[in-house]
Amino acid sequence: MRMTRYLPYVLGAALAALFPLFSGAYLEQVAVGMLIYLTLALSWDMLLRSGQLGFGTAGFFGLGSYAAILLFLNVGVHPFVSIAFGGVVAGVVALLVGLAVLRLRGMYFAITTLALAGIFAVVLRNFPGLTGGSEGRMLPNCIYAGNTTKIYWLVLALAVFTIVISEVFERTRIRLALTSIRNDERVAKSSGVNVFKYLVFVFAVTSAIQGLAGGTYAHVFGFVSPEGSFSANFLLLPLAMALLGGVHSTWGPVVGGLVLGALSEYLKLQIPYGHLLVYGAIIVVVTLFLPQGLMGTVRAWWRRSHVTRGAQ
Amino acid sequence: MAVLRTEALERRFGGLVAVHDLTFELAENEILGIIGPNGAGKTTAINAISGLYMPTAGRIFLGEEDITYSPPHVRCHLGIGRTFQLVHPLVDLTARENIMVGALFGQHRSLRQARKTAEEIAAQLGLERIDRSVSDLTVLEIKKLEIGRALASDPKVLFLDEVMAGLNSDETKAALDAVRGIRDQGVAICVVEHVMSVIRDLTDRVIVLDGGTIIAEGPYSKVSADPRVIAAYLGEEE
Amino acid sequence: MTLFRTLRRWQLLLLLASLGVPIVLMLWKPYVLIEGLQRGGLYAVIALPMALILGVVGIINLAHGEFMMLGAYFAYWMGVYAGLDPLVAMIPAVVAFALLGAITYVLTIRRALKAPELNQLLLTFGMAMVGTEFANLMWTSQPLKPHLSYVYSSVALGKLRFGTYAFIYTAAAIVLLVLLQLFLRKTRLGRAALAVGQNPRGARLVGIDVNRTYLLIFSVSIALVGALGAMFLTRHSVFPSAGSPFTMKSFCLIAMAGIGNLPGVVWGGFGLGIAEALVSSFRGYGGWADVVFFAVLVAVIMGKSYRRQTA
Amino acid sequence: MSLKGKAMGLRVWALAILVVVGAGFLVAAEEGPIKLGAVLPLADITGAQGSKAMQLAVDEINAAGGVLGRQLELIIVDDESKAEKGAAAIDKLATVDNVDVFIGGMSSGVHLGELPALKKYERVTVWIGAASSLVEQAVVGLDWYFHIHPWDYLQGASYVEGWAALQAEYPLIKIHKAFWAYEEGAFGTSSYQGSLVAFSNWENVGESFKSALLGGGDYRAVLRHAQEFDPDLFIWVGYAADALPIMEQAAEIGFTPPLFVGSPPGWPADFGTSPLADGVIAYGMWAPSIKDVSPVSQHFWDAYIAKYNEQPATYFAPLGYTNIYVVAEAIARAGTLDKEALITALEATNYASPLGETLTFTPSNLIQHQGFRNQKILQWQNGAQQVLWPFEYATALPAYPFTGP
Repeated sequence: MRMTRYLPYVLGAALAALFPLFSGAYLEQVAVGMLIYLTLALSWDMLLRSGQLGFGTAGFFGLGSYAAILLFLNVGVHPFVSIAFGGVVAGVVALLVGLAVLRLRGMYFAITTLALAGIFAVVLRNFPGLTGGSEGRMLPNCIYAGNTTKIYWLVLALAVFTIVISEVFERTRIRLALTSIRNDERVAKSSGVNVFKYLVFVFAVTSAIQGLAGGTYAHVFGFVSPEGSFSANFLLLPLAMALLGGVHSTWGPVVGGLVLGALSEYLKLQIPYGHLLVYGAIIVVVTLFLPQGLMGTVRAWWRRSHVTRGAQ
Repeated sequence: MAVLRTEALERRFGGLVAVHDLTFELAENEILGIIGPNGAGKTTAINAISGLYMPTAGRIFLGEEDITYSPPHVRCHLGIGRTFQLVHPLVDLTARENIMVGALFGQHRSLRQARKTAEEIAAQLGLERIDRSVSDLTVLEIKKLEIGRALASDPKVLFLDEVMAGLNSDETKAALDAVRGIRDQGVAICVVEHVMSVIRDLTDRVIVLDGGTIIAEGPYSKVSADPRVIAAYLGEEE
Repeated sequence: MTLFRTLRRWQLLLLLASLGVPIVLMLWKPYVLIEGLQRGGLYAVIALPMALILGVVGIINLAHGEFMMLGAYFAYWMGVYAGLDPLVAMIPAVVAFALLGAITYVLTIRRALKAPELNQLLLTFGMAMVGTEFANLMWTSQPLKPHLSYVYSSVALGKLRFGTYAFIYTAAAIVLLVLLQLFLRKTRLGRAALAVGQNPRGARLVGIDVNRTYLLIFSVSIALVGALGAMFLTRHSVFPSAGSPFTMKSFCLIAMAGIGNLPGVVWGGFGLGIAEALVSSFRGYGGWADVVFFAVLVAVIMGKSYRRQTA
Repeated sequence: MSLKGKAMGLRVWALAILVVVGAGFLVAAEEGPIKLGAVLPLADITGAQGSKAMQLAVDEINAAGGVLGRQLELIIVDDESKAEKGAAAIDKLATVDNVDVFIGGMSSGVHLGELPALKKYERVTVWIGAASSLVEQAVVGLDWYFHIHPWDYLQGASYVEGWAALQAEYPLIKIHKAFWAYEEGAFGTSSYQGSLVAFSNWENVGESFKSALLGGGDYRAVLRHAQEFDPDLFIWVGYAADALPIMEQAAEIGFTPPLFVGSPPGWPADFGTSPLADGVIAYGMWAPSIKDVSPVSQHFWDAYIAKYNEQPATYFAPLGYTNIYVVAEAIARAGTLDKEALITALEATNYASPLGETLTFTPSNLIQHQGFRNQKILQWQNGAQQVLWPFEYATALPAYPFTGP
C-alpha cells in the first residue's frame, strides 16, 4: 500500500536522474536552465501559499550568487560549501528583513521586497574592491569543469531538494498554518497560529532556497555581475511559470516550469526571430482560457470526471 | 472565581471611542449574553479581548494571568476561543481541516491527534460532511464548523459572535443545544446576539452595551425591563 | 495656535520638512529643485493612469509601461508619416489608445477579472511581453527619437541656467491630477468609478454598471498613458524596452502613496525626483540614486504601516 | 564601382583557386556542408543584423562554389541575452548540429556563461563580441580561441594613439582635461576603466550615469559636473538611447566642450538628422562612410541593402560578415577541417574587412589570437559619420571646436 503510493515519485525521480543516459549535452544544458527557474518558481509559490506576494526572488537569487562566488574566490572553500553559504546568507538576510517588513501586506510587502532586490544590486555595484563593481567577478574554473551531466545532477539535486521541502510544507501543519493565514489572517490568529513567526520562517526558507539557486547558477556559469545576477528574468519568469502551472501546490510550479522552459526553447528553434512574441501570446491565451493554471485545470477535470463516474 | 475579567477596558480608533470603561467578569460554567444596539461596541469588545485589537487602556485577566497585551495567538493558547460575526471559513481547506487548525495551533496537537479531535468535535456538533470542501457546506454547517474550530483549541472562554443569525427555528434550536453542550463540558461562554429569544433561553446573565459602555447588567428578565435599555433600543429603531 | 495643537508632532515635522527642504534647496542648489520637480513630474504623470486602473479596476497592470512605449512609437510614426509634432500627436494618440484600451479590456481583462486575482499579473505580464516583442519585430531595438528644438529651450537667471521645457511633465502631472480629481469627485461617472473602486459589489447593488465603469476607466487610462508616451518621446528615445522601467517606478509610487491616493502619487513623484536629483548633484554619487529611491520608498511604506499599528 | 567590382572579382578568383586546390586534397568521403554555428541575441539589432550579415556572406561564398568543394551551412541560435540560454545554444550546436566552428557573440555577460561549454568542446571558436577584459582572463591559454573585437583596454589605447595623432596633425586641438560620463553598467564601467589606464597623461574625471536603456535618461547632473570641470574633451559612454537626449540636455544647460565625444555601440537612426549632432565625435569601429574609402565595405553595404532592403545600422553587421569570411578563408587555406591545421590557417589570416582595416591575429595582453585592436575616431558632419582617424581611412577633416546649436 505504502510502496505503491510512493511509486510514482520514485519512478519520476529515477527517470529524472537517468535523463542524461538518453539525452545529450544540449538537452542537459536546457534542463539545467529549466530546473533553476523551476526551483525559483516553486520557492516563490511556497511563500505565496501564505498569501504574501514576494517580489524579492531575483534579489535573493543575486545575493546568493554573490555570497557563493565571493566566499569561493576569497576563502577558497569547496564549491558546495560556498553554495550552501549563498543559501545561508540569503536566508539570514531574509530573516532580518522579514522581521522588519513582514508586518506589511499585499502590494506593500511586494514592492518592499522588490525594492530590497534593487538595493542589493546597487550596493554590490558600489563596492568594486570586493565585488568587482559593475563588471562583477568571474570564476577561473567553473564547477565540474563544465561537465554537463554532473552539473545536471547537481541542479536536479537542488530542484528535488526544493520539491521535498515544498512537500514537507504541504504534508505537515505548515500547510494548515499557511493556508489559514492566506484565507483569513484574523481567523488564523484567533485559532492560535503565530502568523508573524510562520511568515518570517517561510520567507527565510524560501529566500534561502533562492540563494542556493543563485549560488548554483553562479558556479555553473562561472560569473556574477549586478546586471546578470539580479536580472528581472529571475523574478518574472519564475512568477509566470508558477502562475501558468497553477499556484498553491508543489506540482503546479513544477509543471509550469517544465512546460514554459521547454516551450521557450522549442519556440526559439522554430521561430528564431520573434519567438518571444509567440511565447507572450501563449501566456495571455493560457491565462484567459485556463484561469486555474495547468495543474488546476487538470485537477478540476479529474475531479469532474470522477464525480460524474461516481454518479453513474 | 472569575474565568475572565476586564478592568476599565478601552479601545479608541483615532478620535472615536468604540469601547470604554468596560468592566465585567465571566464566571466558570456561565453563559453570558452581550446585547446592545448596532454600533454599541459589542464586536469591538470581543476583538479587544481576543487580541485582534490591542486595548488602548484598561486590563484583561484570564484567570490570574494578565493578557492585556498578549498577541491573539497567545490568548488562544491560554484559552480564549471565538467565532466571527460574518462567517469566516478557511475556504481552501476541508471542513475537517478547518477544525484541525484550532487543534493544531490552539493546543499544539500532532496532526494525527488533531485529525481525531476534529472528528470528535464534528460528531459532537453534528457536522457530518467532514471531508467536503467548504464551498459545498450549508450555512448551518459552516457555523458548526466555526464553533468547532474555536472549540478545537480547547478554550476556557468561548466568544460566539452572532452564530444564530441566518438560521431557521429548527436550526437555532439545534445550535442552542450544541452551545449548552459545550457549557456542560466546563467552558464559559459569552454570546453576542441580536435574536432576543436566544438570549432569553440561553443566558444566565446579560450585559447591555450602548455607546461602548455598560448601561445595564443582570438576568435577562431584569435587564429587558430596564428603561435605559429600552431607550437605547428605541433610539435605534426610530 | 489651535492649528498647531491639532497637528500631531510627526505631522508638524513633515510639514516643516516639506516646506523647509525646498527652501533650503532653492538657496543652496536651485537646479536640484528644478530638475527634481521635472524628473519627478515625469514619474508622477506616468504613474497616475496606473493608479487609476489599480484604484478602480483593481489590477496591477504590468503592461503599463509597454502601452506608454507603444504610444511613443505611435507619436514617432505620426511624425514621420503625417508630419505631426509629438505634442500634437497626443490628440490622435488619445483616440487610438482609448480604442486599444477598450479592445484590450473586452478581449482580455474582462475575462480575467473573474479569475483568481494573481492571474491578472500573469495576463498583463504576457501582454507586456507581446507589446515589447511586437515593437521589436516591427521597428527593431534601435532607438528612435525625432529632433525637436523646443525641448532644450532654457532660461538663464544670473549664473543659473536651466531647461524650461521639462516643466511640461511637472505641469502635466498637476493638471492631470486636478482633472482626475474633478472627474472622480464632481461627475456622476467619476463618482460611480470611485464607488466601484471601493466596493464593486455594493456599487452593483445601487445600480452602477460595474463592467461598463471598468471598461471606461481602463480605456481612459490607456488613452492617457498612450498620449503620455507621445509626451515622453519629446525628451526621450523610444525603443521596445523603454516602458518597462516605468511600470516599476509607477508601481513603487502608487505603493508609496497608497491605493486610491492620487495626490499622494504626485507628491511622492516630486519627492522622489528631488531626492534623486539631490543625490546625483554630488559628483560621484549618482550611482546611489536608485538606493535613495528605494530607501525613501521603503521608509515611507514602513512608516505608514507603523503609524497604522500605533494609531 | 569598377574598383569594387575588381576587388570582388579578385576575391572570388582567389577563393575559387583555393577551393580547387583544397578540393584536390579532399578525401571523397568528406561530404555534406561545412557547419558554422553562430550564437547571437536575435532580438537585439546587433544580433539581428549581425546574423543577417553572416547569412549574406555564407550565401556569397556558396554562390561562388563554397569552400573545399562543400557548401557552408550557417546555424544560428538565439542566446536571448541570457547566459544559460547561450550555454545551451553552444551545447546544441556542438552535440545536435555538430558544427565545425563556433562563431558569433555579443555581450560579455552572456559570453562568460558560454565559456564553460566552449571549453568543454575545445573546437575552433572565432568570436566577434565580448569586449570585457574579464572575458580575456577567462580565455587565457586557449589556442583554439580567436577574438576579433578589441578588448576594452585596447580601445582605450587606440584612442590615445588617435588623439595623439590628431593633436599632432591639427595643432589647434589641445587636450589636457577630460571628463568621462559612463553608464553605470558593465559596458560603460569597463570602457571607462580600460581607458583610464591608457589616458594617464590627461587629467581625467569620471562619473557614472544611468542609461535610458536601463530606465535612466536624466543626464543633467553629470553634465553640470562636467561643465564645472570645464574639460577639453567630454566623452559619454552609453547606449544609442542616450545619444540624442544627452545632446539636448547639454544644449539645455549650455554645455559646449571643445570636443564632444559619444561612444555608444550603435547610434540611433535619427541622430544625423538632428542639428545637435553636427560636430559630435563618435568612437567606433565602423561607419557607413568607410565605404567611400574601402571597396570591400562598399560591396558589403550594397549587397546587404540589396538582400535585406535595410541599411546596416550597427558595426556588428560588417563584423558578422567578417566573421564568416575569416573562417571560410582559413578553412580554404587549411584545406581541411582538422583543428591544428585550421588554427594555423586562422593565425595566417590577412583579411581586408568591410570595417576598413585588414584583420590579422596577434597577441594581446593575455591571449595569442587577438584580431582588431584599433578603433576609429569619427565625426558627425552634415548628418553622416565621417572618419577622422586613422588618417588612411579619413573621409573628412575635423570640425573643431564643437559649438553646440
